[in-house]
Amino acid sequence: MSTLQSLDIKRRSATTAPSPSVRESAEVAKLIDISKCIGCKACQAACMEWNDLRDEVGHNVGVYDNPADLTPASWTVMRFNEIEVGENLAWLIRKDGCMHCSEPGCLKACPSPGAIVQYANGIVDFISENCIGCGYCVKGCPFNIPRISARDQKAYKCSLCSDRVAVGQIPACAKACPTQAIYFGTKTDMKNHADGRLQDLKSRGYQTAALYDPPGVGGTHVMYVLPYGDRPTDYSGLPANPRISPLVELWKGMAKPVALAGIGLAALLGFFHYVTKGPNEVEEEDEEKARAMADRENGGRS
Amino acid sequence: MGAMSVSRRQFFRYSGAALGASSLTALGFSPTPALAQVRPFKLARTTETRNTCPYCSVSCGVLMYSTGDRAKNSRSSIIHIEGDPDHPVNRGTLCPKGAALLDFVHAPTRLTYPEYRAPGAKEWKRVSWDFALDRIARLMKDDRDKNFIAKNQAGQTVNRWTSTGMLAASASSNETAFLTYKVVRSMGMIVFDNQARV
Amino acid sequence: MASLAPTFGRGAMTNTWGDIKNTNLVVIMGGNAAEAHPCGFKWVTEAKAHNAAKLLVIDPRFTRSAAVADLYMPIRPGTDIAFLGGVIKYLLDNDKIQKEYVLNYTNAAYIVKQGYGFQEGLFSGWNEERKDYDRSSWDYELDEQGYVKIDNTLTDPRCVYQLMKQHYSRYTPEMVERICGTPKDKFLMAAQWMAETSAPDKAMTSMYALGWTQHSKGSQNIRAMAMVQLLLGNIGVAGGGMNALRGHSNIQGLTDLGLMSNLLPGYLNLPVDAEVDYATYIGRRNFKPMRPGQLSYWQNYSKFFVSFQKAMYGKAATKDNEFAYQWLPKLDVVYDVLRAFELMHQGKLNGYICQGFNPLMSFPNKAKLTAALSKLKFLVTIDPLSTETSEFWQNHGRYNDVKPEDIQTEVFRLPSTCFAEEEGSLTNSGRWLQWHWKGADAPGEAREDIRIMADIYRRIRGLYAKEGGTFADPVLNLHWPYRLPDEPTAEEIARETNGYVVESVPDPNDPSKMLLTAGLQLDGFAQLRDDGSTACGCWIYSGSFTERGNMMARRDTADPYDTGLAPNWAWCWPANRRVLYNRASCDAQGQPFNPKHRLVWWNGSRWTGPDVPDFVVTSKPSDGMGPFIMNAEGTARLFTRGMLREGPFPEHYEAMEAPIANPLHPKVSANPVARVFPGDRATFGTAADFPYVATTYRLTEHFHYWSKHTKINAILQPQQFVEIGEALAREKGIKAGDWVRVRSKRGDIEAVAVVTKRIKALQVDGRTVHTVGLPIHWGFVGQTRKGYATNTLTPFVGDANIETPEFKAFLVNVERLSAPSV
Amino acid sequence: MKGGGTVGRYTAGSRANHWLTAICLILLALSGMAFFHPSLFFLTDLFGGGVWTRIIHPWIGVVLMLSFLGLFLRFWHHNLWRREDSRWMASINDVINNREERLPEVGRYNAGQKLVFWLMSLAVLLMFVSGLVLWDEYFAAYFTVDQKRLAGVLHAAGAVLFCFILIVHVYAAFWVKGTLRAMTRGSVTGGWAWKHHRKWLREEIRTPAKGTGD
Repeated sequence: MSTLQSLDIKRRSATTAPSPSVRESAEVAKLIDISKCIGCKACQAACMEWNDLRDEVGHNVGVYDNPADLTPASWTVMRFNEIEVGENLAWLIRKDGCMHCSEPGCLKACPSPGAIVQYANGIVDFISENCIGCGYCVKGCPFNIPRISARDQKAYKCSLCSDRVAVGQIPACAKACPTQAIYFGTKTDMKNHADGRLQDLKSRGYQTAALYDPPGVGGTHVMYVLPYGDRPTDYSGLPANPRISPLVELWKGMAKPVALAGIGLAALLGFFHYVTKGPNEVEEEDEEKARAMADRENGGRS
Repeated sequence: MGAMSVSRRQFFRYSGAALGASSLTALGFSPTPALAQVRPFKLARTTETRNTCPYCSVSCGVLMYSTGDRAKNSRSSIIHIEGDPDHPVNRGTLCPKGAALLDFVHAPTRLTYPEYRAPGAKEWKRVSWDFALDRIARLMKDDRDKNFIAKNQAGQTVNRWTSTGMLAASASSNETAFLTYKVVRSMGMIVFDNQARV
Repeated sequence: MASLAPTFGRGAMTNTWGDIKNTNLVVIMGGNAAEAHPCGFKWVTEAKAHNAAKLLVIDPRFTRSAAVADLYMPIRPGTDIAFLGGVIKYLLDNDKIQKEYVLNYTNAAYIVKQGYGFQEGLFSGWNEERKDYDRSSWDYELDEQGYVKIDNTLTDPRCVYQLMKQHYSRYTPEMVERICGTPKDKFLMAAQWMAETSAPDKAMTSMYALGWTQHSKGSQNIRAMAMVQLLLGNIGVAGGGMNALRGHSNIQGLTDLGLMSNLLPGYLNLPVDAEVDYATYIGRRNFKPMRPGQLSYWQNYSKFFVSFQKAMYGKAATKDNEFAYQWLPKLDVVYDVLRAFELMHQGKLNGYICQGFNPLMSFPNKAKLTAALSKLKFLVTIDPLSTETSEFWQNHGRYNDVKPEDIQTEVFRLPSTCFAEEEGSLTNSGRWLQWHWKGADAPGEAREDIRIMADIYRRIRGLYAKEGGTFADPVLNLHWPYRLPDEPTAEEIARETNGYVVESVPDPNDPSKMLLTAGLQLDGFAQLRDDGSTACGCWIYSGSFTERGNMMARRDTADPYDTGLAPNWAWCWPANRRVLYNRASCDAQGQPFNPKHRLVWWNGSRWTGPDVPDFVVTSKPSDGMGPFIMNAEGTARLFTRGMLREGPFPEHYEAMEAPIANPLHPKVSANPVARVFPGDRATFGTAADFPYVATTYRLTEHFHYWSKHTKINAILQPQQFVEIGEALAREKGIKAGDWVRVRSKRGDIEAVAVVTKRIKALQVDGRTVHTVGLPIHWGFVGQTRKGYATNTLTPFVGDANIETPEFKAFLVNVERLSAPSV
Repeated sequence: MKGGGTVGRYTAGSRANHWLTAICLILLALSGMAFFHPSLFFLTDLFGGGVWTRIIHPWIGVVLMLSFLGLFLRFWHHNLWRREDSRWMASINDVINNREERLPEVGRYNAGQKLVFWLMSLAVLLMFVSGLVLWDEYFAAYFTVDQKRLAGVLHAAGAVLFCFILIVHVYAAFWVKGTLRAMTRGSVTGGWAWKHHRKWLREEIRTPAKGTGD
């Protein structure tokens, strides 16, 4: 059953050598069309069911959102926000979960080789057995997605149902969605489909409707059709211009090899100092001078 | 699964040699961790059965996946339910109730044996089917025999039984419904309704 | 459904789920399809995406249907007739009706009897003493041959069209705003959108559910929209119709099969006391056509009835014993669920069986229900899950505060299988009978419902056989042709429901051939006979299991005309017709009004098309047969004669508990004939004590009281809450997440407050009216957090025709709590 | 100065304290470097794998913090900056080129050692605080993600600083022969003291009671 090697890996966390990536595969994408979403949470149910996850039975905290946030056992949640647009009410409902960035911050931050991989089809997957539970992925993610389990201290998030996609099925959430608000296919097809949706929305008066495929993270493999494309943050805090934090870039970027080289250089400097300047040794005459000093100071007491 | 984890462990066998390697490693030698491997498709050898969602009247088609191949010595257990893509109405989709049907099948509050509560009792008592059905049959017959109305005050034949009633299930099959109808009406029961009114 | 049958002839969703994609305008009013029927709602999104359709949502709350609507407007709960009456007036005033359709396919031109009238909230024939109508004046004027007089110019002041115009003249946009609280400009926009579909090639679909039925005038709510749809010419056409979205998976099937106090399978009626013999019974059901050349299909009533009796009693039903007519119980009154619990409450019911039903949570006024159940001698529940009803005697703290020792009811709880563990058919809202298969064995000792019912019957029969007893004949002679009498199979019963030939019938044209051969399955209801040679459990299901096999198990997905009908998937009653009255999609010459979305058409020699014509296939258009073949008129009824108890036209009445008096006629404020038991009058509150309107509803995350047993759904919506608009919340100092108590005259519940912009305060009749939203799904067993039965609050009052309780509009008060009591 | 020609420099307690700190630092460096760069991840095997390394590393940090605190309390007063330290620093070229005779007389610690001491103290504090912010197992809820990101950068920067100091410190001990025994045996030869810490030697001779060092 085991695949002894996988040839569709684009990136692996904490791996400097190239990953096997000779096999070509089309990039996939999940398109979440908010204009069609009725917030029914079928995606949440299907996600839990397929991935064998059961979160705690929580509380109502005064809103429809439940579970109230992503958790290690809730890889996707619907977020509800009521806003007034002119005299009309808009109930903005967004399915939150991993965006499967083309340039994933989690993967960049992860120190454990192969704990996070990006397949050639664009899916960013956590390989939990390699996860060491450090939580760096949480810090790397510009969308605040990964969650660390209190039970096993490992990071969890949406896998885009990589197991289903691998056998030619679509993710559980996309399959369940009653209104095709979640659509799944190649990224090219999804972008084409989104064009049609945007035209329809504009014809219905949503002049600012837009596709959310943020370039700051190289684009994403989960995209949104936003009816109010000019105000993404109204969709329960969808970042307007997400990018990997500059701090993380610094921390996980060039700083590392440079620092490592610096340290190596320092060690090397020491070595060459030693071989050129030689050791700083105490001569017998120094000992004598010391004894002389002792005698002088103590007046021969010792 | 088991086989896979063994082979992954083999990948981890970079063992003592790596421990000894020190500065060389910094120069670019990197150990080989387990390569990426997605979770195996969990339905690979399950048995598929077609059914209809029991909740609302959209009546979405569902596919139920159960363990085992119905061999004599295997007891099937449903492990997954998803939408039937062939179904012309739901086309494979399901709502949050339908997508969670698995938890209905395996709900901890599923009843698994007949129970009886005696008058004034505070708890249930587990009973046999025979006990329950004999007692029910006796209570029904006695009530019918005692309270059956053959004629009304005007002397018209009415043949009705109004002192025992029944509510029929709105999610039971047509076949259950028709059999229930036959049983109930043959006894002249008339306090009889279903969920249609609510 | 009791409003669709009087209007169109059959009580069922006219179109089908997939057909909704063909519409131009979806109106969701009296329902919340996105939340209650998400996968059906898919076809709304398809219509929007691929047919440029618009979605209009009219609801007291901004629902998840509204979240994706093109236009939403609020309405005060319980004022739908005022709104729709306003629409009718708009259509008539602006002449936005589909004239050819209205003239030919409705009774608009029919002349109504002298004596019919309407004044001060009451129709003619009101009897103040009996608090009921004499409905004899609500009928047509007949000519010498017994046919209805008509005026095709629609100018006669006594014609239905003119009477309707006069009746709705009071429903001005200003009056609509005053009653409903819907801003006038929004109302006019809705009316205009609807009016646009009066074009022959445009269709509007009405999707509704319990938001219309759960009122003291629920049937008339639906009637009002049915009239709008008839005026617009939207019945029988692709993308049109009155789409009653039934709640449960087989509520349609159970109704079709007549599992109601007053019904026999296939919408035949149980006889009443006065129908002392078969001749009297059938004599009242001759359904003579009221216009020349009409089919009036109910003329075949005796064939359906006799075949049913043969299915029930087999050889014991003979011509000589009136086909066992006297073995049927006769009705004095309708023993609906409200009456059942009223009788129970009075101590007049000794035993009660709940098969897959949880009345303690489902019916109004939980306190009364508990008191009623406590008076039973025995209660039997048959369910796959533990229900509140089965544990009504158990103390669950404040959630079910009873003393078990005081309750003398014997309770039996029998475990049944769930859908996954049995086979059989379910009838969906679109009248499709779909077969399903067993996937696993039931847990523990749980048994199939069929087996449980068979076993109960067999034991009772055994007792009668052994001991004798009162009127044992029907019990002893019930036809029981199953190979294993204790365990009938679903297939055996399905064959019985379809019907079979009892005695061979020779072909009258060729005696060497057989028209019907004994022992074979029937092909359809056209073969039924009233001489005892055929047996059929439910005539409308005839054709579902024929000699060709189980038609309900068909899985052909082909849809050659892309109509969304999937004609060879499963099987649909009647006769596999997917869109009812589809003849009305064509003009008088038999050509489709909308060539883009064709269902049937006349090809010069016969009716044909992707759907099975709901018509006599050889009836030429020039024959003038009307498309509503079940009605004696052949047309649909704008004016329903005496078929509904409130009157032939829907009139706005306030809910039994309402914040204002009816502005149209304050003296007759509420429905004068609503189902109210005298003892319950004292449990109705007034606006002085209970100033806010409450409405109960489902959430998409849950299904009634079942899904709280499933972990996933419990996670998705774990705890009871109530929804309060921002304005009321400000007034009461309530913040989101606070605990509140909601109180009605009948009790109180506590829950977490969800404060929302989605429920607006409305200006009604010069004052501000707040609405409080009450989701229903919590109880004291299951996986969710414990909660109160919302029906602790609801009033014990029902619709006048179908006795549906008024869950959608009643009065409450709200207060903030610092902490819950438990 | 004892008759054998040695001077006591560190007590047994100080030596133990130093070596505990040193062991912690080495372990922290090894485990930290494992996370610092993928090429060093193999070092996690020294600790029982990645997960164990992640679990152990912060706890070693806690031990280090306490241990270092001991060192700090012992030695901080020897490391106060004096005027001659600045002059010594000015002549760093002579230090590197083994021309000690040109340097001013040095007390117990020279300016380089003092610098190591203070930088070390600073680095330990920085590493401890930033490490705490990164220690999700117990403190995830107390800090924002941006604080954690900053902590990540600081922790990494601190680690690099640590490595530099460590290299200087260790190399100095190796380069200046006779130094190591101060931390192994507790004493140095008189000649070593005369050559490198003449002022201190003088003080030691004058107050022999202190001759065991501290």
